[in-house]
Amino acid sequence: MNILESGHGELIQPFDLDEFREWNRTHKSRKLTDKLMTEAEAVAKFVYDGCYIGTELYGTVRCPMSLAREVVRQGRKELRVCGQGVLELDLWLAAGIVKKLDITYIGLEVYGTSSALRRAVESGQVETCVEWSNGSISWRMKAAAMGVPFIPTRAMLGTDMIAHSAAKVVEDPFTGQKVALLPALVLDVALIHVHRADKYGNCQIEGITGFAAEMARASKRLIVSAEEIVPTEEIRSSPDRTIIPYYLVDAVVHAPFGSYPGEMAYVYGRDEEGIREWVEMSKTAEGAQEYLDKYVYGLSNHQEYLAFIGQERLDEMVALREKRG
Amino acid sequence: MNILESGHGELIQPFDLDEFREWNRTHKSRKLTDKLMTEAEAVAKFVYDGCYIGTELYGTVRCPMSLAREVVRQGRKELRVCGQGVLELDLWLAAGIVKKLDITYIGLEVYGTSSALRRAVESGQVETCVEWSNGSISWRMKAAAMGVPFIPTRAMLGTDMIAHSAAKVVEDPFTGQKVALLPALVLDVALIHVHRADKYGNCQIEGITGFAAEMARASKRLIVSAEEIVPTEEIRSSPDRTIIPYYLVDAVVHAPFGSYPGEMAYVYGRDEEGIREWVEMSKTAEGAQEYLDKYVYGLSNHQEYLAFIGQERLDEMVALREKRG
Amino acid sequence: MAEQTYSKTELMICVAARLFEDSSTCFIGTGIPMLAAMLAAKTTAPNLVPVFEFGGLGAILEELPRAVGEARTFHKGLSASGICDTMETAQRGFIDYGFLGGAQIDPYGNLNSVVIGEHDHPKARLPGSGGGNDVGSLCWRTIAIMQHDKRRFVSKVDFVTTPGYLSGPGAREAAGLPRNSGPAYVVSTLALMDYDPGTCRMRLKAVHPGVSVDEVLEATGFELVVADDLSTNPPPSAEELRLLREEIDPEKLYI
Amino acid sequence: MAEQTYSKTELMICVAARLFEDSSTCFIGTGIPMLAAMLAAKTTAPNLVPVFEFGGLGAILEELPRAVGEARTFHKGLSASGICDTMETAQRGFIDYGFLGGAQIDPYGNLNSVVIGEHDHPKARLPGSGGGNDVGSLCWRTIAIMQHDKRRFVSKVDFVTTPGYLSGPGAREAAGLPRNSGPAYVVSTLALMDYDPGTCRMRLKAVHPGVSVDEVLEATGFELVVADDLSTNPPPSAEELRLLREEIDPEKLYI
Repeated sequence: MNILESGHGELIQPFDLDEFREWNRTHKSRKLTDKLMTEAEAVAKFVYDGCYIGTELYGTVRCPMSLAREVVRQGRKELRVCGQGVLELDLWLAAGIVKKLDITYIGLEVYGTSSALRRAVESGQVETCVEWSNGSISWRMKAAAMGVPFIPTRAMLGTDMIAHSAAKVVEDPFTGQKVALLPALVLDVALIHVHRADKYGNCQIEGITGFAAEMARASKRLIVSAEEIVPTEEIRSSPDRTIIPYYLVDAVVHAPFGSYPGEMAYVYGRDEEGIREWVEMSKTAEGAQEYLDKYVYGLSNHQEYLAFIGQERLDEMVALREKRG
Repeated sequence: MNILESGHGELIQPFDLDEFREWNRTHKSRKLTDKLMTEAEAVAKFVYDGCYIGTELYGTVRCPMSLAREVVRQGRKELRVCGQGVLELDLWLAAGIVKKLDITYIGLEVYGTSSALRRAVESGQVETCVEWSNGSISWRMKAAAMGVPFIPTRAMLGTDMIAHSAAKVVEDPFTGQKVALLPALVLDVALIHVHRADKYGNCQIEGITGFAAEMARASKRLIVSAEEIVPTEEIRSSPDRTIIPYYLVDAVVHAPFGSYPGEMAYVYGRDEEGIREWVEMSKTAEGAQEYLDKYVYGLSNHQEYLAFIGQERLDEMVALREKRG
Repeated sequence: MAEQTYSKTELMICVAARLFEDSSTCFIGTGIPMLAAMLAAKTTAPNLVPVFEFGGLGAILEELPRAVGEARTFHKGLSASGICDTMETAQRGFIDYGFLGGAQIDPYGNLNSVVIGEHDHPKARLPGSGGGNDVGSLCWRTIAIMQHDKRRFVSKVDFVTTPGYLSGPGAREAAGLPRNSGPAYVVSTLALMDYDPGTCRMRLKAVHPGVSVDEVLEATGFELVVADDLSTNPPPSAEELRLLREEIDPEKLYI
Repeated sequence: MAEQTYSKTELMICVAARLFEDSSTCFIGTGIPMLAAMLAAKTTAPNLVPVFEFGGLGAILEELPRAVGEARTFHKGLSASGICDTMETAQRGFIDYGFLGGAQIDPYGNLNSVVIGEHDHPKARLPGSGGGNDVGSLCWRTIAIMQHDKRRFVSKVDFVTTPGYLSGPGAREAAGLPRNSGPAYVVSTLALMDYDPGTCRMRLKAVHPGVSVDEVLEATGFELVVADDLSTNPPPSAEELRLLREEIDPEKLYI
């Protein structure tokens, strides 16, 4: 199996499977213990300067916005970050707390490119951008979730993506076929927002699961926020709905409207006006700072944030939700 | 990435990813078409002599017994078969229709080893046994399901399993770690029994999913049998319960008690007496033949089989079922 | 029938919508592809199977989705899984078409959405591949939607993010990309392009109503072959416009 | 208290049950491990997390499961997924213990469940690895349950199906198997064995009541080291027997 090409992008987060196994043996209790805490407690306890961190799904869909804001509020810095993002990673970029990026897509979707990303990268504030596709970064987490050092793919090939990633191109030893090998990605911390969880961390998600299953299994620390905290009996009555089992979880945060101004399938729709406010204000560094002052630094927690948004507006979002069936 | 060891077991079913892609492009319609048919029609249409075939989950749990019996009834032969089995593969071995085995486990679990397997292998009737673990065979299907030529694992290493399989041991090019590479497995035909399906083949399963998702995605032809046929609206109201989407499916067979004498979670328990009858009779070739005459050749279809078992006994199995919650 | 006025965007949506093959699986990205898919489903491709990268498949598009993972992408869907399942479905050859965008495209259909300038010291940092590279690598055929001007239609893109035909015939296969896959069309603000099967180079297939061939060539930063059977794209029909304006985007988010 | 009679099987189950560590994750196979797990959960390991290879995790074991995939393996469980997820959970280091069986075991705890004789022309074809190889490779520690006689305790197994310590210290790591993993105990019909940490060879740790050391050595086809602190396994307690007979296996399927 010859190595035909090696990407020269930095492997921002090197990995060691046996070290990951040891971590999972010694740091992840198999016991059912109450992990309920606030955003502030969870971030203080598990998110640290320089850590390699990621969020799921992305910043307008089932996104851990209350946790993302708390990371900014607590002044965590020099984060190494993976993935795609609309609002949450954009906030972090605007707050100047991102040092390195395993980037797939950071933009505002229908509202265009991200000014915060441009400023952060073009100024050199973000030191490194290593390029991956959405599929590739998910497969990198899947490799870690499987407990193997790499996963092959037929994406990435033939383009400049390989060179600016940390992937390698090899010949498949069975057929001679060229494939890209994606190195496993183990995050230091993952933030995932779900529909419901019990206090131990058993989680259920409605609708698409994005890459929640993979990211949860690929992280050393996992902070889950949930729209609803349910009794464990509810989990036990439908064990086939458990996407994230408790032993993967370090903190469970009760965060109703945790994805706002993004959406939560079947629970609330997204707030176009709220999103456009960020789109407009983030066009300049000053505007972005003003937004952060208004919605993050100026409010001490998620409860204050929701009070500031106001129940009336939240109710409107509930009215906008997709209904089942 | 050096190849350190190559198994000398036969790659019973060689694979070609581009050929599999072409197959999926040209033989699997994206259109919603009615695929309802009987066991007899499905087996006549899609199972052929010499094909590489597999069943899920295994012979006492959510197993496609009505399809497995029909394969015997129609006299299919020289099958190349993968996987583990209790009743279903044992029936095939006893009927003398298996030529090659990618074997993981064939036995009677608590009731001991399989006499049918011993006779078939020790007599040379089964020409080849290539050895895999339950994990490995599932990962081989998962590789095909992912559309990649292989998957690494840390199982199989250091044992005689590697040598008698078609796996290879390589050095991971990222860390130097030794891993086994398992070649993708694409089945010609898969048989899977599910709780419910619509007429197009969208399938839902209750409880554990075994390797249904992987096998369904790793097969050129997929025959699904279902306890219940439901309207597509029911699928559309819970798309997150779809384990097997319709475009993977070639035939949908309505088979209530399709897993009997095995069990179906939440629907019916297994028939210990029915299983013990096979355990006893299969101890000799003559007994096995008698069983086949009684339960397979002597009955023309699944409806006759159920009538022969009798509603009273089936009702007893329903009473034995695991209840939710 | 009186002639109707329509916007460039409406025309692009209509031209793109007409490319959808009925009963095909299509990766749909945010924006114009979503509108085009809805229009196609309501006109020529009633059995279209929309696929969204984060897990939605077979949704009934009653309302316009605004993001690739939101609830409308699996509204009354046939399956709601995750991104790995979806991308692997493409990798196995089950996704027929994919829609793509980018800041730059070259004659072979290669797209750039990573940087303008040098990667490590860019003039402009763009959003990144997103699912683009996966879609361009793994779907059978792709359709790019582009603003048509010389800064975007360039002889060489600054960064090959999403593979088109790479350097030409046989290059995709040589790189390990799936056999017989590759770009099919480009829908721009000026015209519809396809690719010459012999050279794999982009070819002008049909101009938009009121656009001359010279205008297109002028706005293209490389030599654009003109197809022998060059035609003009029919303007949006009254029914297409009605569907777009009344049923698909009544809030005028895009049109 | 009057002395109670008990069967060899009941004793094995009790000796195995006492090895369960509370609040640990354990792979449970069909048969004696299931009974032992239930007994442990009702006595010394109330927070035991049973894991079954085809997807059940955290079930409440109210009734004895009869097969590794049946509904009782996820009865009121915390998760019901599939075999890949379960085996990958083990591969990531989340499964503490696994129970194993086989037709033969060697001094390093390697197990054979494939063939007696030559692989391609076997004297006896055995069932195959099943999940055995995965459990022995990927769990942190394993516990084997064996009939104790010379045909089963052999110096060299005919086919290494499930890795023990392979050829001795360092061999697992050299083969690529996970660091610091390997066999912990063997529970046989005669005794409890562990492994010498220096040599990785099997060691007699405690004989069953009424069994002499010589009997054990005589029934072992290789030199069995005797631990300095050799002891005798306590017989089943009245409560253990009551639980086994009344609550765990009232139908006497196994005992």
